[in-house]
Amino acid sequence: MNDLWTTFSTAIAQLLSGDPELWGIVGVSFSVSASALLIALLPALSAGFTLAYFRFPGRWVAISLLNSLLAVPTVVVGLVLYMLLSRAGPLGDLNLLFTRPAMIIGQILLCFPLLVAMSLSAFQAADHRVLETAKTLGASPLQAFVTLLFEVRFALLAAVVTAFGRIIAEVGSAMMVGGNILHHTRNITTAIALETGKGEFVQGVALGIVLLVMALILNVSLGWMQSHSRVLRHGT
Amino acid sequence: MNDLWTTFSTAIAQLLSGDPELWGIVGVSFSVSASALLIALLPALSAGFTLAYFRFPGRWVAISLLNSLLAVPTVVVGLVLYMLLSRAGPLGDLNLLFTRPAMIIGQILLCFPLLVAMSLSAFQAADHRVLETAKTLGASPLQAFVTLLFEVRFALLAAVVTAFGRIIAEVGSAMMVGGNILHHTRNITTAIALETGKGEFVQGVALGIVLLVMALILNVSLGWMQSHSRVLRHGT
Amino acid sequence: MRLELNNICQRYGEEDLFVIDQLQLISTDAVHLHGPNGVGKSTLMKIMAGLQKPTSGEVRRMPMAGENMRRQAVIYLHQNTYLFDTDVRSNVEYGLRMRREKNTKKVDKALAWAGLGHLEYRQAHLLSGGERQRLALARALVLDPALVLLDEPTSNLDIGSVARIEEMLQDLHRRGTGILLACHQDNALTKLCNQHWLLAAGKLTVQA
Amino acid sequence: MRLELNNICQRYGEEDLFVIDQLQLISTDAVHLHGPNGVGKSTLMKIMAGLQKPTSGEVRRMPMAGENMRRQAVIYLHQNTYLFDTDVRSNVEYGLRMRREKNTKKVDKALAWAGLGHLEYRQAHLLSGGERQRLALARALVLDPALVLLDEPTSNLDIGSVARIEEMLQDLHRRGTGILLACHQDNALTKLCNQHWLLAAGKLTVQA
Amino acid sequence: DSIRFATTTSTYNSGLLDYLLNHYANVSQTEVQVISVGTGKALRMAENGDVDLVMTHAPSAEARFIGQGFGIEPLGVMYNDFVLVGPKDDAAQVSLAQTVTEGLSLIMLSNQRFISRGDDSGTHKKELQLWQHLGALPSFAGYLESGRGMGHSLQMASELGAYTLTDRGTWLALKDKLALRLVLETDPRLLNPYQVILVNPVRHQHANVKSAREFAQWMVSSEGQGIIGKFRINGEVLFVPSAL
Ligand SMILES: Nc1ncnc2c1ncn2[C@@H]1O[C@H](COP(=O)(O)OP(=O)(O)OP(=O)(O)O)[C@@H](O)[C@H]1O
Ligand SMILES: Nc1ncnc2c1ncn2[C@@H]1O[C@H](COP(=O)(O)OP(=O)(O)OP(=O)(O)O)[C@@H](O)[C@H]1O
Ligand SMILES: [Mg+2]
Ligand SMILES: [Mg+2]
Repeated sequence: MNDLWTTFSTAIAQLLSGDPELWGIVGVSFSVSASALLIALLPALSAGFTLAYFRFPGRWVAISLLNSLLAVPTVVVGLVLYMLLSRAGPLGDLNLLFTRPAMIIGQILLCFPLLVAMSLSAFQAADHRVLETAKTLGASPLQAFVTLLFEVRFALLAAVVTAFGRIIAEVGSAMMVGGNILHHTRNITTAIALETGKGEFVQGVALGIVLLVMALILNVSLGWMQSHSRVLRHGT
Repeated sequence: MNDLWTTFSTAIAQLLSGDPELWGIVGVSFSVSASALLIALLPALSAGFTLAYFRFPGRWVAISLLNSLLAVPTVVVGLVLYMLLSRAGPLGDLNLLFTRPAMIIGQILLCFPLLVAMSLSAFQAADHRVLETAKTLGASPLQAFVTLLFEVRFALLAAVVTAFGRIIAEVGSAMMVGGNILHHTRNITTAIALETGKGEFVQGVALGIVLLVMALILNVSLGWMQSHSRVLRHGT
Repeated sequence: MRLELNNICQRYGEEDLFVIDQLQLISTDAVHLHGPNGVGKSTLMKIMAGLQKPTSGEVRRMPMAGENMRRQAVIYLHQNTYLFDTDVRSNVEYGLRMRREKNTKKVDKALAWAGLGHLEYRQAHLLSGGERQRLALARALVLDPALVLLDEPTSNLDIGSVARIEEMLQDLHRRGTGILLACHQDNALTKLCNQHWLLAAGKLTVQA
Repeated sequence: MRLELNNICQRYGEEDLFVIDQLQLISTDAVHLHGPNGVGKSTLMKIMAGLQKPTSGEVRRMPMAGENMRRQAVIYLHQNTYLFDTDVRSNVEYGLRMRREKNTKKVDKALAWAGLGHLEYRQAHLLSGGERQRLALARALVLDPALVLLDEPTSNLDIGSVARIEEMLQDLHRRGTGILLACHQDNALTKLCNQHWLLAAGKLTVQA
Repeated sequence: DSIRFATTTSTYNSGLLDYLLNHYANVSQTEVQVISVGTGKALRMAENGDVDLVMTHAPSAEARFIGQGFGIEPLGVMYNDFVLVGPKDDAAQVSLAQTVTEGLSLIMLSNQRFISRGDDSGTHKKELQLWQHLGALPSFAGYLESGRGMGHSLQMASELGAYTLTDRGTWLALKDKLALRLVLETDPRLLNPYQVILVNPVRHQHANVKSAREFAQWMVSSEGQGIIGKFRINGEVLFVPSAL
C-alpha cells in the first residue's frame, strides 16, 4: 500500500499544483454530473410527488418499473443511448455522440429513476397533514408542493447525495457515449478504467481517492450546513 | 431497434428453454448480490440507527464520509479488494481472488454505505415517539429497535431495493475480483461488458433487458405484497 | 361567505358514517359541534373545508353581498395540529407569505395574543402541547378567515389560554368570521356559540 | 413501587425550566398535576418515566415490600399519542408481546373497556382523535403497570369516555397502581385524585 | 479540424499512440481524438460511422469489414508478434517446445491452467486458430475463459499461475508487474499485423475522410514508420513498421 500512498500523494500534489490535465478530468466529472443532477431534479421530484399522492391506473406498475430500472447496469443505458445517438441511429444527425452533452443525457437517465424512487419514499413517509395544513392556510398547489419539499428536505438531501454518488461514480454510460477522449470527454471514472486496463492499479485507486476527496469536501460542506440548521426532533 | 428485439426475444427464449449457460450467468448475478445484501443488511441498519440516535464525537465526520463513499466508483472498490486478495497482497493466502466469495465481499463493501445512508435518513425522519412509546411499554432496546424498523419499513424497503439495484447492476468490482470466468464468476453485468467489448451491442442490451425483467419480477412481487398490506395514511 | 352542503354522504367500506341532506354555515354563525367520539365530526369539518371529498354530495362556497373576497375563505384547524419544521414566527407568517403579504405588525400581534412572543424564534417542534395548540390558532387567525373550523382547539390549553382564545374569537366573530367549533367540553368558548349542532348516529341535528 | 426524584433540575439553554429538590410517587398515590402551558409538566413526567435525562439530579425506582416485580414498572402516556402502524388489536397487544405474554382475554377485555371492540381490526392511523386516545390508554393499562403517568389523557374524549376511563383507573388504583395525571380541566378523573401538585414558575408545590 | 480514431487498447495502452500523435501535431493541425476499445467494438463503431478511421489487428474480421463495404483503403502499418507466457516454474515445460502448436499441446496434456481471453478480440481469434491446428477446440479443465482485455487476462494468469497468449506490446508493458515469464516466441504463426482502415464515405457522407486519409498516409510514410520503429519501452522494440 506504500505504492498507493505515493501515487495518491502524487495525484493530490498534481491537483494542488494545478496540473491542467488532472483538473480538466476532474472538471469534466463534476460539471457533467452536476448538470445531469440539476436537470433531472425537478422533473424527478414532481414524478415522485405524483406517484406518492395520486392514485391512477398503472401507478403500481410504474413504481415497480422504476425500482427495476435501478437494476439496469449503467453500460446498458449507455448502449441504448449510443444506439440512438450513433450516426446509424435515429438521432445521429444531432452529432452528440462522444460529447459531454451526450454524457449528461446518459447520467440524467441514470439518476432520474433513483431520484423518483427516493423522493417517492420521502413523500410517502411525510405526514399527510403537511399538504392539508398548507392548503387550508391558502397555499396554491405549487406552494403546497414547495412546503412539502421543505418539510422532507433531509430525506431529499439524502436522495440528491445518493443520486450524485451514482452518476459521478458510474463509468458504463460515460465510456459508451463519451468515448473517453482526452481533453474532451475523459472524466475520472473513464480515466480510472483506462489506467486499470493498463495494469496501473495504483494509479486507478489514486484517481478514485481524488474523487473521494472531492466528494468529501462537497459532503462536509453540506453536512456543515445541515448540522447548523437542525435540532433533533422531540415528541411530547 | 428491430435488431434489438430479435436478440432480446432470443435471449428470453434461451432463458425460458432453460439454456444452462444463460441461467448460470443469471444465477451468479442473483446469488452473489442477494448474499451480499443479506450479509450487509443488519450491520448496516444498526450502523444507521447508531448514527441517527446517538451523538458522539466524529458522528458528523462519519456521515460525511459515508455519503462520500457513495461517490467511489465500484471499480476502485474492486481494485482495493483486488490488491488485498492478490497473491502479493496481505490476504493472498485465502485464495479468494476470482471466486464468487470475493465478488460477494466486493458487493458487501458497495452496498454497505448506501444502506447505512438510506436507513439513517429513514430513522431520522421517523417520529421520536416511536422509541419512547416502545420503551415505555416495556420493549427491550433490541425490541424497540425492531419496532422502529417496522414503523419505517417502507423507507427501509426503498433502501433495500436501491442497494440491490446498485450491486446487481455494478460491473467494476465483479469484473475486478471475480474475473468474468465463464461458468465460474461470469455474471450478467460482466457478460454485458464482454459482449459490448466485442461490438455485440445488441446482445449487451438484450442481457440488460433480461436483468431488467428479472428485477421487474422481483419488484412486482414485492410491490404486490406492499400494496396488499398498506392503506394510505390520513391525519385528523 | 356561505358554505352550503347538499346531500352529503360519507361512507367507509360498507357503512355510512353520516348522511346530511342540507346544511349551511355563514359568516355570522358561531356553532358548537358536538357528538360522541368517532361519530365523524372531524371528517365533516374536513369535508366542509374542502380537504376531503365526501363519498357523495356537494359542498358549495358562495360569497355574500358586499363581502371582501381577498380573505382566505375557509380554514380548518386539525384536531392534532401539524406545525411546519421551522420556528414559531415563520409558522405564523406562513399563510401571509403564501399570499405574498408582508405584515410584521399583524404577525407580532398574533404572537403576542397567543402568548408566544417570547418564543418567536424557538423551533416549533420543541413546543409544549398547549403552546402548539396556541401557535396553530395564531397561524390560522392571523389570516382573518371568512370561516374557521376549529377541531378541539382547547384540548391542551390551560384555563388562562382558553379565556384568551375566547376573547380573540369573539373579536374575530364580531368582525365577521363564522366559527364552527368541535369541542367535547363546555367552556368559555362553547358559551360564545349561538348554535349547537349534534352529530350522533349518522345524523346531524341542529339544536336551539 | 416508589419513584424518587432528588435534586432534579431541567434546563434548556440558559434558562432553568424547573428545579425540584425532592419528590416521590408511590403506588398508592393518585396525583393531579397541573400548571400553565409550557411550564414543564410533560417534561417532568418524561423524566419520571425515564424517557428523558434531566440536566442534573437523579431518578430512582425502588420496589416496595412484597411487591410483584413482574409488572411493567412505569408507563408514560404521551400527550400526543403515537400509535403503531398496525391495527387496533395489535397495538393493544404490543406490551404483552414484548414480555412474551399471550393473553387473549386480557386484550379482549381492554378493547371492550376502551369501547374499541368493534374496531379491533381497523388500521390505527384511521382512528378519530378520541378513539386514538382510548386506544393509547388501553394499550398502557392492559400491562397492569405499577405507576402510570397520564399526560392529558382526556383531551379528546367525550363525556361518556371520560366516565368510563375514570372507572377503569379507579379499579386499577384500587388494585395498586399509582397514578399521575396531568390535566388542565377538572373532571371525573381529576376528582379521583387524592393529591394535587402545582407546577408553576419553575417550582413544584404539593397541595392538600 | 478533428478526426475520431478508434483503436485497440493494445496500441493505446502501450503509449505508442500518444508518442505518435505528439509527432503528428508538429506536421498537422488536425486533432486526432483517440477512442480506445476492443477490436470488435472499434470495428462496430466504424461500421456505424461514429469514427473516421480504425486501427485493429484481426485480419479475418477486417477482411469481412471491408468486404461488406464498411471500410476502404486498408493499409498495413506495423506488426508485432504474439508470445506465450506462463508461470515462472513453467510446469508444462513449454519453453522446450519448438513450435507454438507443440507448446499448446504440452499445456493441454499436463492439464495446466490456460487463460483464454474469450472476447472475440484479435488475440482471441489468433488463439482459437492455433488450437485449431491441434485438431479440436480445447476443453481441458484448466482452460478458463476470462472474457477480459489483455492486461486483465495477464493479471489473471499471474494470479492463477496460468499460461496465456499475449501480444508482445502488452507483455512488455506489464511484465514487471507479473509473476510470469515468456515461454515461447518467434513462431511464424505468431505474427500480429495491424491495419488502418478508413470509414467508407459512400456509407457515411459526414466522415472526415480527407483528414483521416492524411493521417493514415502519414502513418505509412517514411516519417511515420520511422517514429513507430523508434518507439521503445524499457529499451525494447514493440512494433515493427511494415509499410515500407
Ligand atoms: N379510511 C377509513 N376507513 C375506515 N374508517 C375510517 C376511515 N377514516 C376514518 N374512519 C373512521 O371514521 C370515524 C370518524 O372519524 P372522525 O375523526 O371524523 O371522528 P370524530 O367525530 O372527529 O371523533 P373524535 O371526537 O374522537 O375526534 C372513526 O371511527 C374512524 O375510525
Ligand atoms: N430542547 C428544548 N430547547 C428549548 N426549549 C425546550 C426544549 N424542549 C422543550 N422546551 C420548552 O420547555 C417548555 C416545557 O415543555 P412541556 O412540554 O414540558 O410543557 P407542559 O407543562 O407539558 O405544557 P402543556 O401544558 O402545554 O403541555 C416548553 O416551553 C418548551 O418549548
Ligand atoms: Mg375528531
Ligand atoms: Mg405537556
